[in-house]
Amino acid sequence: MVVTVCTPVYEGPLDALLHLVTTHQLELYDIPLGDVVEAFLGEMASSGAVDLSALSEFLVVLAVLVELKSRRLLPGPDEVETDEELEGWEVRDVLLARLLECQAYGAAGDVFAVLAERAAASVPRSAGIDPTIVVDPPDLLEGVDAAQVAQAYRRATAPRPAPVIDLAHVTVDTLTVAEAVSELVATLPGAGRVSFRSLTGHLATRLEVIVRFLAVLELCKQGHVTLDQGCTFGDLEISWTDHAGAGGTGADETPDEYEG
Amino acid sequence: MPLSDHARIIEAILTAAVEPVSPRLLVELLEIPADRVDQACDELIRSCEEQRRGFVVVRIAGGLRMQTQPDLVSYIERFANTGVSSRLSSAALETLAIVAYRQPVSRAQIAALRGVNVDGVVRLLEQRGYIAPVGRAAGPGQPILYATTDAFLERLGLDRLAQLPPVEDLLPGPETVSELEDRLRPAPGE
Amino acid sequence: MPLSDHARIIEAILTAAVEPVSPRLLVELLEIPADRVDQACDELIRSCEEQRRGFVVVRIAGGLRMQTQPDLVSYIERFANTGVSSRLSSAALETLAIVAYRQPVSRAQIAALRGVNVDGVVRLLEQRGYIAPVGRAAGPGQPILYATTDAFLERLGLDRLAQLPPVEDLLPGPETVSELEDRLRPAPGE
Repeated sequence: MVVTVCTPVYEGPLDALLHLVTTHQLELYDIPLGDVVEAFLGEMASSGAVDLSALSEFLVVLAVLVELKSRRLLPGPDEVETDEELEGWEVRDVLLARLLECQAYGAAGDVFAVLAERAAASVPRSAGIDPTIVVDPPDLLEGVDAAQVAQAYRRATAPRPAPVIDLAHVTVDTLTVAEAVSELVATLPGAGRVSFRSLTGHLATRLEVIVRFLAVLELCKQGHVTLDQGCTFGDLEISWTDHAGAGGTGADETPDEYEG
Repeated sequence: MPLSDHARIIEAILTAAVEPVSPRLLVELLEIPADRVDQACDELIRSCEEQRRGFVVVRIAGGLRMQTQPDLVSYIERFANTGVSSRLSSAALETLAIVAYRQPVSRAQIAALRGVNVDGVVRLLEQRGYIAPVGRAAGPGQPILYATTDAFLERLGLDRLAQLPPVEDLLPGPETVSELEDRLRPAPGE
Repeated sequence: MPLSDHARIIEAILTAAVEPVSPRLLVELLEIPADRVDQACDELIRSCEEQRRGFVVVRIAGGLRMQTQPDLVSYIERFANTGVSSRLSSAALETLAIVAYRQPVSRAQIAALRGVNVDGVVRLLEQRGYIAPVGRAAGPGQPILYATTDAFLERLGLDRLAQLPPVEDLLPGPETVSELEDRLRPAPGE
């Protein structure tokens, strides 16, 4: 599998890209690595099976590219201008501080080990309240019977309830999604491209519109319609695609029952 | 007068002990003859009295034990009751129920079921003698396994665990189900 | 010198206690002001030393505890037949140190410092009860934040976190610092 990438400054096989970059014929700054990854993922997806050798080769190439690019982004020792050198030292200072902090925690771990060992030389009193006293702390189980214990067990092991939404205040529309689906199946075939707005313009409540929308999505999921939206928040164009179903109403063409 | 070496070793052992310690074991541990152990014990008992310690060392069947001063029992009682309401919280009861039905069970297993840390509750139940450690699980960390005690059965008036109601009987009754249904159904007329 | 009334009541309570007893609880039980409780505790701690008792009274994890004299550990080990309590690995200790000094801290923050995945270590420390989740960070993903627990203090024999050595004292010496600096500097000619 030859992976080809397409970027603003380069189009071609991936390994050739690496060669061009390492021989300074291409400026790595100008190549968005995200595009390269997406191109590869696209190839993977279209080729179906996972090609492990291509995948590992890609990872190696990309790792090299990432390293090269990050080196270019962080001022390195090879091309030094005063500002860049200073910046480089700042980066190293941060790294040094982190290393020192790590060593300090390592030393703290050693201190902890000593403290823990010292503490372990002493055994805490654990006998508790003398059995002879039989202090009568109020019997916590007073008034509790076996049935209550069983109830408690059920409570404890019951699947934790999902938050309950009380729907008592909601006026449920008479039309269900399943009914809306059958309504659309009756009207859409032969109607050509229908805009969602025109389809729902006569409806009074938002809930009714939503029910139609869910019905359209359901039909789309089942492959009976295609949806097309020009732009974000643009109107939705619905086209019936079931050529066989254009005239027929046979049971085999009827969309699956909506189970939602 | 400060304690002698032998007396303070015995006191240390009694501090760590949960059960009475037999004089024979003390002879073995201190590697001194029985009569010297006896002397050291006498010294220790006397010292606690003279020093007006908060505890006493007593000879009881089976050996020596360190226990709280009898005249301070009222404080111990109050201590035993602090911060504990006189009834089991529902959290504690649920934990106890899990131990009853799933025993032997580890703290981590209870916590996984209840979804919260149960250390405090388990300690309370153990202190009250309703549950007790019965061993360790084989898995990583070898967690302590807990089971209910005879005291638990007694309090519930049960003879044996098998008398606990089977939990399958506890599925919600029909009235609960229809109540749930009602809440999902729109009110008539709306 | 015999114990004062307050000191012996506290000693009695510690004899019956199974975990550190907070001074606040003692104030409540003895019905005396906090400073008098403090005095009585000091008296008790001193008395155990002077009398060469077999136990010591220590301030630990914010409370008071009665425990065996550390120098008698060999007898206690033989008595309790306890091996060395399981040691923590250096990775676990270092992670514990990061949590102790930087708490509350997320797993990702610990991992960034240690430079490796720390999920397993964090889970182990949480299982042992040395660290516990204390909340969530505000940032993206709202990672769980961890802090050390009282069990951690008890394991280390500390009364409070402030007793840990300041992290500045643990920084490596100047020669180590310059060595590290050298390793970060690019080799000449590169």
